[in-house]
Amino acid sequence: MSAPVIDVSGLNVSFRDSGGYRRVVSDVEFAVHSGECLALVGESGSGKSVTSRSLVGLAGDNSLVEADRLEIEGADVLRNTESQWRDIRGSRLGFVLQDALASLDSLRHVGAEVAEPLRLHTDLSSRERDARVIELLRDVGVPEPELRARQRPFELSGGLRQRALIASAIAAGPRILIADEPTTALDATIAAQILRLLETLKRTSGAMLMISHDLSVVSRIADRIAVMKAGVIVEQGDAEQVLFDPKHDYTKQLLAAIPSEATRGSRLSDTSPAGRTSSRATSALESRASAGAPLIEALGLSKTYRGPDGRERVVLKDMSFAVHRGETLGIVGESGSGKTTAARLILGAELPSSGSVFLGGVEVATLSRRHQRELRRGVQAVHQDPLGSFDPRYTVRKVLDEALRVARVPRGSRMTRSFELLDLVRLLPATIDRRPLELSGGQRQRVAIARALALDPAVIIADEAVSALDVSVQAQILDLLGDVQDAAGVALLFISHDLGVIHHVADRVLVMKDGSIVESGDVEHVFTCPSAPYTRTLLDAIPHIETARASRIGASS
Amino acid sequence: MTAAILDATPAPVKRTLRARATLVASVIFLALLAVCWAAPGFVAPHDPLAVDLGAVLAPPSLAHPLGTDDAGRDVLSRLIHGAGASLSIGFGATLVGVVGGCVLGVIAGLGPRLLDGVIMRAVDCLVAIPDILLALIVISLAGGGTMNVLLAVGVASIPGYARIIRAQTHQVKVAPYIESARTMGVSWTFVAWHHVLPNAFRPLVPVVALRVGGAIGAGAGLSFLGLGAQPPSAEWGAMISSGRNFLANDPFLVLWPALAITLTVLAVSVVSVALKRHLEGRIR
Amino acid sequence: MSAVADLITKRPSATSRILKALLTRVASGTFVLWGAATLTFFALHVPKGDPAITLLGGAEAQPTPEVLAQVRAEWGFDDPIAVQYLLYIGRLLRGDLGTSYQQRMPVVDAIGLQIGPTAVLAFTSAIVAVVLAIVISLLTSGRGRLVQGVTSTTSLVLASIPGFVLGIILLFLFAAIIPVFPSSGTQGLSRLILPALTLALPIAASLTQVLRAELDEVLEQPFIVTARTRGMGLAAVKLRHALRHALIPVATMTGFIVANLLGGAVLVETVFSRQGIGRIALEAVQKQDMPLVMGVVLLAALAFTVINVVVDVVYSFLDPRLTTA
Amino acid sequence: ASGAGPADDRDTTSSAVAPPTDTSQAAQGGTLTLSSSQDPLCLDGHQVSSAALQMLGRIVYDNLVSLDENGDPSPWLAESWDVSDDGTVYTFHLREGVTFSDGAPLNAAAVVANFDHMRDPATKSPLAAAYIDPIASTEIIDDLTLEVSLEYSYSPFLNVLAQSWLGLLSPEQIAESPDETCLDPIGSGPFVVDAYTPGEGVTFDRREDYDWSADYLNHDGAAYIDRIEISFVAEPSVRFTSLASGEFDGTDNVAPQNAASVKADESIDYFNISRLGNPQRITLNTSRAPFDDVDVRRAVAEGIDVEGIVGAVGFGEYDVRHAYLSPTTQYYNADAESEWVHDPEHAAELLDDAGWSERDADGYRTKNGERLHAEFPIVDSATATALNDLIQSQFKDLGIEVELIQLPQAETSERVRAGDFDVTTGVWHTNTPDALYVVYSSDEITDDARIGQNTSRITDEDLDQALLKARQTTDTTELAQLYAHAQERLAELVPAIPLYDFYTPWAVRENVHDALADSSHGVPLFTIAWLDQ
Ligand SMILES: Nc1ncnc2c1ncn2[C@@H]1O[C@H](COP(=O)(O)OP(=O)(O)OP(=O)(O)O)[C@@H](O)[C@H]1O
Ligand SMILES: Nc1ncnc2c1ncn2[C@@H]1O[C@H](COP(=O)(O)OP(=O)(O)OP(=O)(O)O)[C@@H](O)[C@H]1O
Ligand SMILES: [Mg+2]
Ligand SMILES: [Mg+2]
Repeated sequence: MSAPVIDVSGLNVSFRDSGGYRRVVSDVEFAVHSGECLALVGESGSGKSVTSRSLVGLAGDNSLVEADRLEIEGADVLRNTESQWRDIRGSRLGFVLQDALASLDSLRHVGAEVAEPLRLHTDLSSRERDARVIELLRDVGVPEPELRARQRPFELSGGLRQRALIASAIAAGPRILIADEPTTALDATIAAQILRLLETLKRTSGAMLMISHDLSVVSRIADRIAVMKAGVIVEQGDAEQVLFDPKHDYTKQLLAAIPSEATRGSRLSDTSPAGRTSSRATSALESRASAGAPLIEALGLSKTYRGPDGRERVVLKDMSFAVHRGETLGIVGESGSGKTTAARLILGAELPSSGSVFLGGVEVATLSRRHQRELRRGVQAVHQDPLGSFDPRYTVRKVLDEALRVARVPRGSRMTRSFELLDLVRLLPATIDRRPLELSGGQRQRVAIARALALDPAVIIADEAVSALDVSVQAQILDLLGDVQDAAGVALLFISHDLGVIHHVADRVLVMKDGSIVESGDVEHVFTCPSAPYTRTLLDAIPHIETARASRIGASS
Repeated sequence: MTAAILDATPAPVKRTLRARATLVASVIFLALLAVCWAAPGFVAPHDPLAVDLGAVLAPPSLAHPLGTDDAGRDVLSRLIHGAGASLSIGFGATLVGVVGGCVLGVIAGLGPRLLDGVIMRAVDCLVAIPDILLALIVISLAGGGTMNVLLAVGVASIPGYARIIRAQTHQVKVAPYIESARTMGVSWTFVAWHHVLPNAFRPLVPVVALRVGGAIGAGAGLSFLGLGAQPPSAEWGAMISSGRNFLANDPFLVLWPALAITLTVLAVSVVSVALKRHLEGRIR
Repeated sequence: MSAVADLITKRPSATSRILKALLTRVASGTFVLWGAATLTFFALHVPKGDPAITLLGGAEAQPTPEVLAQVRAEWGFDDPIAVQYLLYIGRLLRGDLGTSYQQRMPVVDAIGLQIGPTAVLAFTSAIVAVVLAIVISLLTSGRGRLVQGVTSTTSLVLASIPGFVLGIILLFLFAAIIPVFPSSGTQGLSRLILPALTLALPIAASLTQVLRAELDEVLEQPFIVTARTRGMGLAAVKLRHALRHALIPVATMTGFIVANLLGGAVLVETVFSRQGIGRIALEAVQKQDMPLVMGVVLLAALAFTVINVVVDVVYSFLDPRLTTA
Repeated sequence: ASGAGPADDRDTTSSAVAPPTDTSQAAQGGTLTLSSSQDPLCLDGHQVSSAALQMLGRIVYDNLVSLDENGDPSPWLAESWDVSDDGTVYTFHLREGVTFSDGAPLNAAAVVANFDHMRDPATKSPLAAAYIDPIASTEIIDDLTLEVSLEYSYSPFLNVLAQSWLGLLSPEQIAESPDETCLDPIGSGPFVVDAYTPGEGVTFDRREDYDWSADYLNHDGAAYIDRIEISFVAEPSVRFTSLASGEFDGTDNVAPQNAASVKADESIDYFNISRLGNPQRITLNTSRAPFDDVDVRRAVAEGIDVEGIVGAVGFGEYDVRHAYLSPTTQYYNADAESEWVHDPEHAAELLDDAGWSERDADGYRTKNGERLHAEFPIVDSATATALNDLIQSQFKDLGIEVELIQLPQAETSERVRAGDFDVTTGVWHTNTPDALYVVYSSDEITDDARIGQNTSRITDEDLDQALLKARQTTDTTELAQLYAHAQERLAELVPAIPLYDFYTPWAVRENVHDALADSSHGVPLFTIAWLDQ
């Protein structure tokens, strides 16, 4: 094997804090050889980005980087001066930053951004640069590159932006490409395209270091995988071995936490079930629905928005569905397909342009305001962004108290009930006096669930409730929702763009595209033999470790 | 225009010991001023109005640590008594502005669209007139004097406050936590009172604090123009104004009150910046 | 890829949209002017004694009865306020702002005589303030703590000194103790320096505070780091990428700057015995020269409105998202 | 430092500087730069009452009459005049060959046009019209002879004609472009307006063919100085520093606190002229309580420390004056002044006797439970002086509460005119003893029809008689008697408490020679001034 192009050992990175130095990367060692792709995986905050940024000398102003060895293409870069770094960056090392959507200067033309490394590292004339930019954009699969080059980032979709970013990273022909979470911010279908692009690049260019929190994503292109946890590489080896024969417990946990078809009905995390059955009052909604009517029924829902330019845009077209007691209905569809809009119509946060919402068989619009509120209390929501859904001034106690007040729980017993709810969502009682800002993402989502449960809902609408979370935390929340459903018998309307998640939780599924339902039915049926072509595209885009193995074996044999 | 000044705080620098010392010094200074405000007679060595025709423009001495002014009055005592006027104007005017601005801003922000339009158009018209002209007009109507300066500065700041508060109310009104409270079934009045208003006001606290300094400066400016404090009462701006005639004879007649104003505004700024950091540290 | 298709839909021609926006601004600007005029008119015409006497009331005045009668008739002081208002608006529509009581010339001329020096002063100060703020922010952002500490302390102090106090201190230092600059008057560059600095420094300080904070924040943005991963130096990144982003929020401070310049002019012109709108405004208010006060108010409102329209244009130039989105 | 002016010798009662006898050294040319405290906002003396016009008017305009260095009327554009025995008809014989700077000749018609312009209501004259109000008719006898008939004998007539505000404008300008007289007036004076920017300054160029300066100046031909540049600088301290630094050749209205430094400066000549007319005074409103009681007024007059006040506000530059006419004015009566006493104890007795014998918790006197309270409306201004505060403090020592009410200038004047005040300060400068009539005759009390200067609202038969008679007689001995009596009567009535002579000190640098104090106003006169070349 040739000498590694990236050779790191004993890498320590610390950040200066108020107190002193806080180490976030410890004794990391890895090497990337020409022609291979090393994937760095691990949950959020484990130090992946910091490690990769140390390789270009941009770990941060307040950072302290130490290493036994830090070599790029055989040259020691540890004690590089700023101007030496400038020579390396962009020309020998291309870097695609984690935040793809914000990594292009929104005020400049895309072309100018892509051309920047050319301007800095080559002596092409501006005409030549323009030509090269178009070429690069075409290479990374940007359609109509001449037009795109003259647009600004916000006029481009996320996928196009990611491509432009990659084009800019490889513009000056670096032999090494580092891509930090290149697919995270993207739709499944778009993400799949980007992965394919990276695969081609891996074949054509030199070495690649890819970073992701998602093992299934990297399974497709990584030759070797290093798993990081809390700043330390806990396991490193051939992709095959790490994926299918993980040695370290943490790797096993990570693999188990990926929700998918295979995990249906099983627990994703190693937490024990929150088995306590809460004494739940029957909501107004449920007592109404006792006649056998569905808890929620949407009939011909449409929603039109008037854009700022005055044009009307139909974002939801004639949507009908029903949610029954105790079941989980999943809604999937790419971004902007109207999923959230549907949820907001059900919740009454928005009035439908046409069509009607029935709760427990009663058309809500026909009721008085007070009765509407009464009935709606049976439908509660858990949103993607739990932080935004709490009044920033409120402590957990006040958050729950408000909900319990709405639920008419007498003042005296609210305290006890609050602690019960916290226990139910597996939060420590001490959490009650913290503010949302002082909680982690997973904890916040639990508070949101507890708040929803405080109102004894018959239905919980979870709109991308787990999308912002780490796989492992996501696993815990999914488990929790399952437990709650078992214990309290609530129905779930589960909205997600992640088919794996839907496959894991849902009984029935609706597939949406451009505001309409393109397919619906039993989740097994829809996901195994999809009838709509769009569903098939969606399914194809899901990264599967199993398929990866198949293709890898196919390729290697 | 005002929303921008709200953010006029320097980049968060780690709170160093020095920064804390500045804060402590500022708080102590303001506390001293507050004492001067509450009980000037207790602190001041002399009656600020006691004219001594025999000691006009006397240099500093044991009896008069900062000397005397052109009517033979003790400058230090006048400075001490002047604190009250300056602080009353600063805080009073801000209060007038905030209360007026809140009433208008909240009505516009939460009220019906039509009312919103009417109020905001009127506010637009007022915003277009520079504060000082507005204050001058108020004073030309009401006459001089501390109280009227307070009113003038306060009234002149109402349109600005009304704008920020309305904007803030609008912003909070569409916050996800408002929608989530609404969908939970919390009544609109409860939401308005318990969520919208407090959250709309909260980020304004440091801004308002910062504006107190501006109001002190504005009040002093009006007094400087001779439109402010009622003579012979001591007020810093008025002291600068009359001291200015003696800039060539005795520059300290101007420099002392100038220093007093500057230090006060500075202390207010330091405290409000600290307040802002503190609040931001807790909430986003 | 429907989402992508959405984003690329044809948009109406940019110029027609800008034109439309501009027209709306002009219309609302006109409304603001009318509103400001009306509000001040009624505020100033609260009955307070005999305006005829006010008008003739110099300290040494001793007008004869004929003169008083003439003045009352000529100015319509005996008409009901509503009639006076309608007449005023009517004249306003014809571009006639009336005649100054004190200056005995058309308000338009009186203002015309004074506007030059104030405009020069305000313009110079604005440029100085903005340039100072940009240069200092660029030099100090992302720097060591000492540099940041010194600049933020200085800017805090400067932003805290009321303008007239700063003016008097500068006047005392430079005109009396170290007489480098002439201390009064309007003509010539040397007489502009101190007043312009007096106006500019506090504004520059406030701007610096905002701009520095913005720059520091922008410098943390992923696209800046990305630019640096391409091999761009810090200085180049600040200039080519960060500055424009940081200037966008600063543009919203224009109102604050304009108000400060106009308000500051009253004090600065008084301190430095400079000719200008601020001075005559103050004098007009003190002598209850209504037509002149109204004229100055209208001028200020006009300046404010026009500058805001200009800023809107600059703004959409700085931030193309506003015009295209 | 001063050599030329009488400021060295403050006992002098001359209001003017006598013209030099030897002018052989006078050099032609140069530009004189001045700072001036006040901008009249309009250079047409007929249209304004601003004091700034006193100096500016002398530069552009000529008058019919001048006062000589002794204060007596002497020829200027009128070579001579005859007065009828009853004092009601004045016949003026005009100088020949005088032209305005637009070429219009000075003749009887031109003077008539000027009188008409002053009196035309459209001119809105706040001052000049009132000064010549007694004119009943004018008659042009021939080109250079004018007969003016008065409604009654009006002794101050010639003095008044010498005042700057009554300078003569070109009749052509009056007829053709009356709108331009403010910014670009055309007179017949030694200089012509080059450019005037209100608020900023005014420049004048020498008129080469000028040859008709006032007789008492003993000067033939044009002025020596080529150009005068005046900047308006309101700040006294700025005027002082810029004079000291040599930025300007001269300034008017030197503030008393700077006088010592100015005098100490070898390179500056300082002039402090006691002006004609009434001294600076505290006026008491005699038309309402508490100062409707003459004993209360007398108590104040005897009780307050005038010396102390004047010393503090004047920094030793002002002379205390206990008289109702300044000593430089004709018919000043020194006897009336000598009887003035400062006796706080007697003052207290007077107040006790007047019923203000009780004291309240704050130490103020009361009568029937009511506090001895006085309202003092003052002007809010950026250059406040200590005078008001000192007055308040002195009254307080007597047990009288003075409430300072700060108002915009216009409103303060309005209240004073309307009699809605108790205490005010004031001064009336005019170049005749008729100042007493203007300020203390009951005819001069403001009413709906007119504005008068009798702010104390004193109404006294005896006084009115004396002042009116004095107006209507031309007999000098009778005049002396009448004015002496009036001054004595005023000392009894105490409608006001005189403080000090009215000064407007000015200063020029030593390169400026023969800048005289104007004989009517005491302000600098540059007609024969010259600069070191
Ligand atoms: N500039 C910085 N200053 C202080 N701490 C930092 C800085 N950058 C990163 N950290 C800390 O270093 C740790 C590792 O961060 P890093 O960004 O490498 O995580 P990551 O593995 O990339 O996570 P993610 O998947 O969320 O991107 C975190 O605890 C983070 O808070
Ligand atoms: N208040 C609104 N005004 C105008 N357009 C809106 C509004 N809310 C949503 N839309 C538009 O409606 C469409 C559907 O939005 P919606 O949020 O329902 O999509 P989604 O399926 O939830 O997407 P995502 O997965 O990104 O959350 C989008 O194109 C969105 O831009
Ligand atoms: Mg990362
Ligand atoms: Mg959504």
